[in-house]
Amino acid sequence: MAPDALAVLVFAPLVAALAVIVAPPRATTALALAGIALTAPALWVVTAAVLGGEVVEVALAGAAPPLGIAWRADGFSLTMAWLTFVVVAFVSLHALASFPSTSDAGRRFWPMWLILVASVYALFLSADLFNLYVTLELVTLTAVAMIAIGGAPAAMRAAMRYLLLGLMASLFYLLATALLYGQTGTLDLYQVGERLGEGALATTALALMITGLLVKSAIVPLHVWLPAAHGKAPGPVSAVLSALVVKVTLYILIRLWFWAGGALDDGLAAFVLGLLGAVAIVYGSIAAIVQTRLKMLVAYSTVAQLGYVMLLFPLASTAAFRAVTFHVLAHGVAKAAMFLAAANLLAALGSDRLQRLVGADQRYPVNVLAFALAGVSIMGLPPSGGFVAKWMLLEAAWQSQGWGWVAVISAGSLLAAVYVFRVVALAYAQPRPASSVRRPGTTPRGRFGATSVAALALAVLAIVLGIASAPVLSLIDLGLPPGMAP
Amino acid sequence: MNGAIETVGLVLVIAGCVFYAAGTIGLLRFPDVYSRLHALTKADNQGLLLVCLGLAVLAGSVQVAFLLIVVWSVGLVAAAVSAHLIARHARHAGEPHASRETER
Amino acid sequence: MTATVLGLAVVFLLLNLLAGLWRIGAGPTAADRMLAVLLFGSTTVALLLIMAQWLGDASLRTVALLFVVLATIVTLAFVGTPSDQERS
Amino acid sequence: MSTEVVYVLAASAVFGAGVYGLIVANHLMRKLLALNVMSSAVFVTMLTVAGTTPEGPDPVAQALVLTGIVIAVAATAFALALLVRLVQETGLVSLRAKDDDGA
Amino acid sequence: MTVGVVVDMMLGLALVALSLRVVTGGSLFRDIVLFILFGLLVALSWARLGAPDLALAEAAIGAGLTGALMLMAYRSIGADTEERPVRRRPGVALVVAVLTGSLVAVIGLAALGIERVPDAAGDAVLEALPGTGLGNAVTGVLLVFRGLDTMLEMAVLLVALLGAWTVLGDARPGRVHRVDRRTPLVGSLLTVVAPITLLVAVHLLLAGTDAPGGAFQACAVLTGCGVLMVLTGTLRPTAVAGFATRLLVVAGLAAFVLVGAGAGFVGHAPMTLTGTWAVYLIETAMMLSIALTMTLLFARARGLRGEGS
Repeated sequence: MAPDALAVLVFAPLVAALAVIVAPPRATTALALAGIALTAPALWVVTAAVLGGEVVEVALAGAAPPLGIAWRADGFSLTMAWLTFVVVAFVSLHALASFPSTSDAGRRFWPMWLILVASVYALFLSADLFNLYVTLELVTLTAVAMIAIGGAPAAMRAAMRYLLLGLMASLFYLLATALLYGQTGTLDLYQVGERLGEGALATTALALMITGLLVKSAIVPLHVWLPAAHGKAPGPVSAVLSALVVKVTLYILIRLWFWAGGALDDGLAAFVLGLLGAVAIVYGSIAAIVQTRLKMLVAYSTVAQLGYVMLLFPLASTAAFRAVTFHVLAHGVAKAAMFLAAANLLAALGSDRLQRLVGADQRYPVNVLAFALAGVSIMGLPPSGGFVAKWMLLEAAWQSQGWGWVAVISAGSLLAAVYVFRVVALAYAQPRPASSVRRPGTTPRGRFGATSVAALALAVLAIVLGIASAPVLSLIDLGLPPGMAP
Repeated sequence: MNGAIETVGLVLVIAGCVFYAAGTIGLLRFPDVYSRLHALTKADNQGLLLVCLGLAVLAGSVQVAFLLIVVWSVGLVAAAVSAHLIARHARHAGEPHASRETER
Repeated sequence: MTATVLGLAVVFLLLNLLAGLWRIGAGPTAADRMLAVLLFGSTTVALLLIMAQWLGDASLRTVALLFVVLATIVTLAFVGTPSDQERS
Repeated sequence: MSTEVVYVLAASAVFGAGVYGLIVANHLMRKLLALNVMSSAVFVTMLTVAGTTPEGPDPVAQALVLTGIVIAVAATAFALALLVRLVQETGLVSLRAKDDDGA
Repeated sequence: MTVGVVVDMMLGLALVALSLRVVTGGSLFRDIVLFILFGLLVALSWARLGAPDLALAEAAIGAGLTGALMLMAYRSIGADTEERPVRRRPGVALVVAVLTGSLVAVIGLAALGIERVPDAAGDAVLEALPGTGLGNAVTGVLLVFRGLDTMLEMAVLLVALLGAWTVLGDARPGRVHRVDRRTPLVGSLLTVVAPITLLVAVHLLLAGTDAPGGAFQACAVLTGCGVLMVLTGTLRPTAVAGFATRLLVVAGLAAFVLVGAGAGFVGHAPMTLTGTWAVYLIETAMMLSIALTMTLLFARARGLRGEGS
């Protein structure tokens, strides 16, 4: 039962994508929603099995590794799969309005969207180095194509830069895969971990692989592609890029490090990765503070928030793992909400210059509220999911007496407060009489449509995640790396 | 006997290589694009024919010989068309003939 | 003996092919460069055929067949390239 | 010196050349050429380090390379389409110019 | 040192020299041509390494198709965008060169130290192959043991096409600079080459299950045929993807999905191919999809229609 459910996760969106391409446009909405909705019961089935204490595993085509590829779902991959489902479901709701299936843009959007969903699920299930490469390429190409969907030159330049760096990163990853296969004779991540001894080869291969993954995860200083790509993409695409696409490579990185990376298990490499994270937090936050455009601000905020994930490597404790995984969830939901709200405001105001936001709450209260709620989580204020994550991370850093990390985490929250409050304060500011006159050409759209509901729902979820964190954490506890006790 | 056949095959292959070398020398040394084209295409096709013949003798199998003939004849068509198109292209682009310039 | 001669033929044809590189570098016209590609094409076919005999790998003959079928396409893709800007 | 050693060394040099070109080149199409050169190097490395079985090179490595070649050409084709459109829209063939900040 | 190693060293040196030239050179057109030659040398290297499957794919797809795509794109963006010599600070290039040089040394040294393990996946494949009914280990890996990779690879190809359609925007399909057909040679070429390519494609497809060949190579030949017909104007690009085109484009992935997911319903693990019929179905569908997708990518078109229709 549960192994078949894994197949549904990948095949349902994929079949929907194919059907959408072939079928007439009027069937698109139903097919797409069906493809995404079908993954929910499948996720329930797998979750039930995992909560029952088993790791759901299936050898595809009956060929167990090293002969073939295995899908494997533990608490960690399942947490990520749930994040995928939640974000995708709500962003799809937004996309129904912003990419109507009968429009030109909609016809291009939906097949790629569904393939992206299928490939992200496939990535979280896969434990095979080469299969991960293929899914990564699929995710990258789809993401790039979707950034360019609007057709604006700026978006296409951003897409091009992302594509070039993404392809380069993939090749680094693939070269490392080649070396690891030569050395160990297997591509299965866990078997590689068992067979790979220490030595120059292991260090080289893992270093290459990590470099590639860091580029794709936009960790400072390899982040140059991210702000433009996320800032210039259409709203739903930005949301899913920040919430999911940059996380998939971090997921692989964590898997690699804690499940297969015995060879790199020394303090220096971990410290360097943590240091990159710390730099990312500070740099990204400051860059976000000085932005003049809302979506670019949100994009730089992503650069900063990704930094927290990197702190896992030096801390390397159960507490840190739980905290970081929870942070990925909380940030994913909150950032999706933020990007959707920002996109709605951009569509309504005709520009996302921050000055134009003055008094926005009176005309677009739902979207401003969504942005503010999501901001609460990004800043890490109670009772949000972001608060729980950052509190746990602080505790983890405190326990291991990493005072430097403690300082960075606290500073990051303060800086986040600055850029979030900057936006919120503008939006709630009393407009001067002159500027309250609606400018010609701005539409009242997004007042309380599906687009606003999607943003608000995700934002509320980001808060609820903090209140109801216990069940999520118990799921995370079932996916702890080997050697970490709950 | 066997040795004699092998020798014949090898000689044919070597002769083919010599034609190839002639074609390359033509490509490198001839003064304009048309004469280079002429030298290269002709010599290389002859070379391919000799190589194919030699290899057919060496392989001593009808199947292989048939395949080699197919390869050569398709190669002939392809080379003819390619050379023709390149020459037309060069002509449309107005590439000069070296000979006419020297005549003047 | 046969193997050695065939191997030497491969070396010879490879040298031949590398000599053609000079024409690509020197040009002067785009047509000249495509000529060098023609040289590479026909020489590679011969190389593959000889290697099939030399290494005893019959499937290399299929490669040669495929190669010769596809060789024209690159030329066709080239024809029409604005050649006048191509003098270097 | 064996065959494998020669190709491993050549492939790593080619990979380095590709990385160099990708970073230093200006023209987007040359960057794509560099990427393709890099991928060829990765494929050669993949096959040579995987070693051989009694029936020729490791079949898994061969299959991976075949898959990789198709993925590489697909990515290149898409990148070229994007490049052509980009040039049509902006007239620029490189990304060096200052990012336009238009909404 | 044997003759073989001499050949290897020549090929290796030429590969390095060509790659350096390609990434640093001055004339883009020349370097695209050099890149095609680089691909040819890689194909010869595969032949030397005993991998004719790869030689086929590399010559057809790696060198031929990629090179043709590059040449077409080069023509589309026009020669007026020819790269201007950049006034680059030589220091930067030097630093990058030193860094990549050390990268090369590290990778090379690491790769040289690799010793093949006795129980690699490749050995497992050779052991398990007789159970599949296939004669060719590579086909076995691609379709049976690692079918998921191949399925997702088809998805990559589909996304590349969808992405190309996206960036094509509402613009008319790319004007393919066609060859003038009035020249009689091209017409006769078509009458000769088109049937031959079809024959070769079918031959490769059928031979693939036990000898080198198979879907990828067959599709390369078919793609060549399609590209040829686009170039000579027999097929013309259109701005609309008709139903048949869309159906054919997804056919390869769809066949994989149907067989792979269908296996779950009849009690097998997902992605199990339940018979030789499945192999042929998937290979045929893949061949048609890949060939059409590549031709469309080449023509930068949403659809194709025959001449005159």
